[in-house]
Amino acid sequence: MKTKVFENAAAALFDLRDGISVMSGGFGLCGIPENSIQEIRRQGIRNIHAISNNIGNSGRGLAWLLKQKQICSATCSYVGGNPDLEQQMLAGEIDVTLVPQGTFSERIRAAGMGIRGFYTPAGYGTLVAEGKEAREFDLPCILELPLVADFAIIKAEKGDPFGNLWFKETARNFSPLMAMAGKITVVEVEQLVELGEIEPENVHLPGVFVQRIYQGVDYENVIEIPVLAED
Amino acid sequence: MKTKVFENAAAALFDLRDGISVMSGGFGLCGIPENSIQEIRRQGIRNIHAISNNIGNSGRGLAWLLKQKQICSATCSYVGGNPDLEQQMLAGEIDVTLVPQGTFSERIRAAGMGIRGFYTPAGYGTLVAEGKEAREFDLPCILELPLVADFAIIKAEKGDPFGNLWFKETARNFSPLMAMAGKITVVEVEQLVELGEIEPENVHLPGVFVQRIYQGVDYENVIEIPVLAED
Amino acid sequence: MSDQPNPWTNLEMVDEVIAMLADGSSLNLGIGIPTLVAQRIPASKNVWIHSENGVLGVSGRPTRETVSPTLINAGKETISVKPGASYFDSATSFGMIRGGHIDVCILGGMQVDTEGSLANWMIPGKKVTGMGGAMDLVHGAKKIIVMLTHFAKSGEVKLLHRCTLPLTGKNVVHRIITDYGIFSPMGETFRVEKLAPGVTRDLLGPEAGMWT
Amino acid sequence: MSDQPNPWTNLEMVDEVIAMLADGSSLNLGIGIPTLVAQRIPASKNVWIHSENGVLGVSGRPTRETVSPTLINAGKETISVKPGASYFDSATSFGMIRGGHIDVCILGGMQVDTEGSLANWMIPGKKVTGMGGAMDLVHGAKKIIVMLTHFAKSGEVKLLHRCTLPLTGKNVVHRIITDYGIFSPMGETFRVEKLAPGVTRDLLGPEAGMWT
Repeated sequence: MKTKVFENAAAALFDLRDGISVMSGGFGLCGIPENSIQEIRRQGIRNIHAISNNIGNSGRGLAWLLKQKQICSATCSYVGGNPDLEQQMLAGEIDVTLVPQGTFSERIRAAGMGIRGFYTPAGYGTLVAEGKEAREFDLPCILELPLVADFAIIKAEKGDPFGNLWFKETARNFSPLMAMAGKITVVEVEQLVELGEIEPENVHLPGVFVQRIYQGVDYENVIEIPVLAED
Repeated sequence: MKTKVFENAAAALFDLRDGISVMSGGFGLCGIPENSIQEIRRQGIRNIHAISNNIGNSGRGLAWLLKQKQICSATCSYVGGNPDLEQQMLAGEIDVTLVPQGTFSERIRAAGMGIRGFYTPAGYGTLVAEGKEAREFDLPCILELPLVADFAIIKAEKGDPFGNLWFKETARNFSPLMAMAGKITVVEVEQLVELGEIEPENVHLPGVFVQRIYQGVDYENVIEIPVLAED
Repeated sequence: MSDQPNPWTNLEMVDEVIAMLADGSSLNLGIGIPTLVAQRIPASKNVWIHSENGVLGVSGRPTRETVSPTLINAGKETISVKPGASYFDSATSFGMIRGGHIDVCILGGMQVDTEGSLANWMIPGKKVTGMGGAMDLVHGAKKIIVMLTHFAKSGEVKLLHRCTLPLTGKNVVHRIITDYGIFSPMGETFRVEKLAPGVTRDLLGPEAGMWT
Repeated sequence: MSDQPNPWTNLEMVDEVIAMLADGSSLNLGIGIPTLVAQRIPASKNVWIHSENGVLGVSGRPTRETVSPTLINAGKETISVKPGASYFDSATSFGMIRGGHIDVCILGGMQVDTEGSLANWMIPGKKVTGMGGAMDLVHGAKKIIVMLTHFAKSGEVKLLHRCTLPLTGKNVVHRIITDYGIFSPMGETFRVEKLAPGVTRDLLGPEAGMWT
C-alpha cells in the first residue's frame, strides 16, 4: 500500500533541486520546520525562491540557508530582526518582494483553494499597488494573485499517516495555508500519531493536502523574545 | 458587563423586521438553527431574503417560513427535495437565485473575510456566467462578489459566552462561514459551556464573529434520508 | 459471448471505474450510480472518499446504534467514517476540489460532448432542482469521470458532438463510462477506449464519424 | 498646572486611548507604545486582544513555568491567554481585521495627515524592515487609532497636511493621539478633540490653519 510516511527529512526531501520555490511555515521562529530546513542546508541546493513570512529570524530558520547563499529570491512581509537577510538585500545579492501580511496569507490560501485572484483594500494607494489593477468596490481595492510553490515545508505538533495535522497554540500561523498551496507538501511533526488519534472535528488540516510526513527530531523550539510576568 | 448571552430565541431575535436578509446554516436538515427559524415563524415577519443552501428540506427548516409565505427571495444552490419551494417557484411567488455550491460558500466566506471579489472557474461557460465579468487565468474564470446578510442564524453543538463555537461532524457545513458574513450573528447551541471549555486550538469559530448566543431547546434533529448498514 | 451486444450493468460500469482508480487516491462521488463505487471498492485500494458537505474519509453505512443526524453525505444520506476522517466547513471542502487536491471526481450526467462539456443539472421547461455542487466539482479534480447510460429512455444518444442542454461545465470531462463502453472526449470526436462485450462502433450512435 | 505646556507621558497617552474603548470590545495592538494598552487596561473592560499571528484573547505575560515557545504575539514576544481565547491560521486572522470584526486597531506611526493617511513602514534610503501586517491592519477595523509623539527628534511635526513618507494606507485613520493632544483627520484639517495640559493650538505645528 502506498504510504506518505518517510523515515526522516533526508528521505522525505529526496527530490529537491536547484531553482525550486519553497514555502516555509512559521512566524518568526514559532512553528518553523527545523528538520526540513536543516536538510536543505545539508543538501546545499541553490537558487531557492523562498516564500516565508520572515525568511528566518535571529540567524536561525531560513537564515541558515541565507548564510550559505542558497536563497536567490524571497517573498515575505517582514525582514526586521533578520540581519542575514538585510545584509544580502543591501548587497543586492537577493531579490526581496515585500507583501502585506494579510495579502500574503490570503494569496497562499487562494493558491491552495483554487481561487485565481481576489480584490483586497490592503495596499491601495501605496507602493504595493504599483502595477496592479485597481477597482472600486465599497473601498478601492487591488487585484492580488495566488502564491504557489514547488514545495511547502511545514511543522505540526501532531500528524497521522494520512497527513491530518494538529497545530499547537500560535504555531499554526501560515502552515496549514502553505500546506494547501505547495505542489509537494512535506510535513514534520513533534508526534506522529495513529490514524484516528486526532479527533475528526479537530483536524486543523485534512491529510489530502499533504504528500509526505515524517517524525522530526532534536527540536530546539527557540524563544526569540522571552518576556515574563516577573520581568 | 456587556453580555452576548440571551435567554432564548425570542430574546435574541428582538429586532427582526420585514424585508431583512437572513442567512441560515445547515445542509439539508443537518445543522439547521431550529429554534431561531421557529421564532421567525412565530414573529411572522415578511419579505425575508433567505440565503441558505437548501431553503429548507422535506417541509422542515426554512420550509416552515415558506409555508407561511414569509420568504420573498432565496439564494441557494439546490432546491430539490423541497416541494414547498418548488411550488412557490413555479407559481412565481418567490424569486430564486441559484448559485453553484462552492461559489456560494466562497462568496459567504469572502463577505466575512473582507474580500471584495474573487475569480473562480466554476460556472464559466454556463448560465451562471451570464452578465458576469470573465477573465482568463490558467482557466477561464468569472468574477464573483461577496454575499452578506443582515442576520445570520446558526446552530452549533457547543458555544461559550464569548461566542466561541464547536460543531459536530458534518453539521459544520456553511455555519461558521455565515457566522462571519452576518452583520448580526445569532447562535443557538446544544450546549452552552463555560469560557475555556472549548480548547483554544479546537475552536471552530472564534467568538469575535458572534453577536448573540443562546441555549436552544427541544431539538428534533431529524434524519432526512436514513440509510443503515443492515438495509 | 456471441455477436449479440451485451451492455454492462451498473455494477459492471462501477467495476470498470474502480479499475481506473489508483491506490490511496481521493475521490468525490456524485449522486446516483457513482455512489455505488463506495460500496464496491476493495479496502486494499485505501481510497479516501470526499463528500462536499464537509467530510473526507466516508466509509460504509452506519448501524442503528451508530447512526447520527449530523453525519451525512452530500446526498443527505446517513454515513459512517473511517479512522483518519476529518470534518471541515464548505469553503474548505470546495477548496479541496477547486484547488486540485481531489484526484478523481465521478459524476452522473444527462449529456456529454466531444469537447468534454457536461450537462447534468437542468432540462429547460422541466422542474429545476439547482446545480448544487456540480458546477464546482467539474473544475479542479485531477480527473473528471462521467458515468451515464449510453442512451436515454427516449432512445436518444447522450454522447453528442455538442450538448443541447444547459451546461454544467465546458471542457471539463476526462473520461466517460456508459453501459456501452469507455470513451475520451478528443475535441471533435470521442476516442473509444473500450467497448462492452458484443458492442460494435456502429451501435454507439447515429454519427459514425464521431467515434475514433 | 501653569501656562507651561505639559505634554502627556506615554502612559497618559495610553490612558487617553483606554478611555475611548468600550466594554467588551476587540482590539488589535501594534508594536511599540500601543502594546502598553494591554498592560494598563482594567479587567472590568473585558476587552479581547487580537494578535495577527493568530490569537484572540491575549492576556498578560507568562511565568517562567507557563512560558511556551509556540505562544507569542505579533511582536514575537511570549504571551499568555485568558479563558475563551482561540488560535487560528493567518488567513482567518487577517480576515477578522479585513472583514471588520475587530473594533479598534491601535497602531504606531511615523507620519499621519489631514486625509487620514498613515505612513509607518518605510523611510526611503534607510533600512527596510517590511510592512508586516500594517497595510492590512489599517483597512477593516471599525476604528483606527494612531499613537505617536507629536514631534520627531529632529523637531519636525509628524501631523501633516500630506504625508511625505511612503504610505501604509490612504484615508484610513479615525483618531490620532500624540503627547500634545487628540486629533481627528477631517480632509484638509485636523479637528482638535482634546489638548494635553497647557498645550495651546499655536504649539501644534507651523501651519496654523491646519487645526480646527
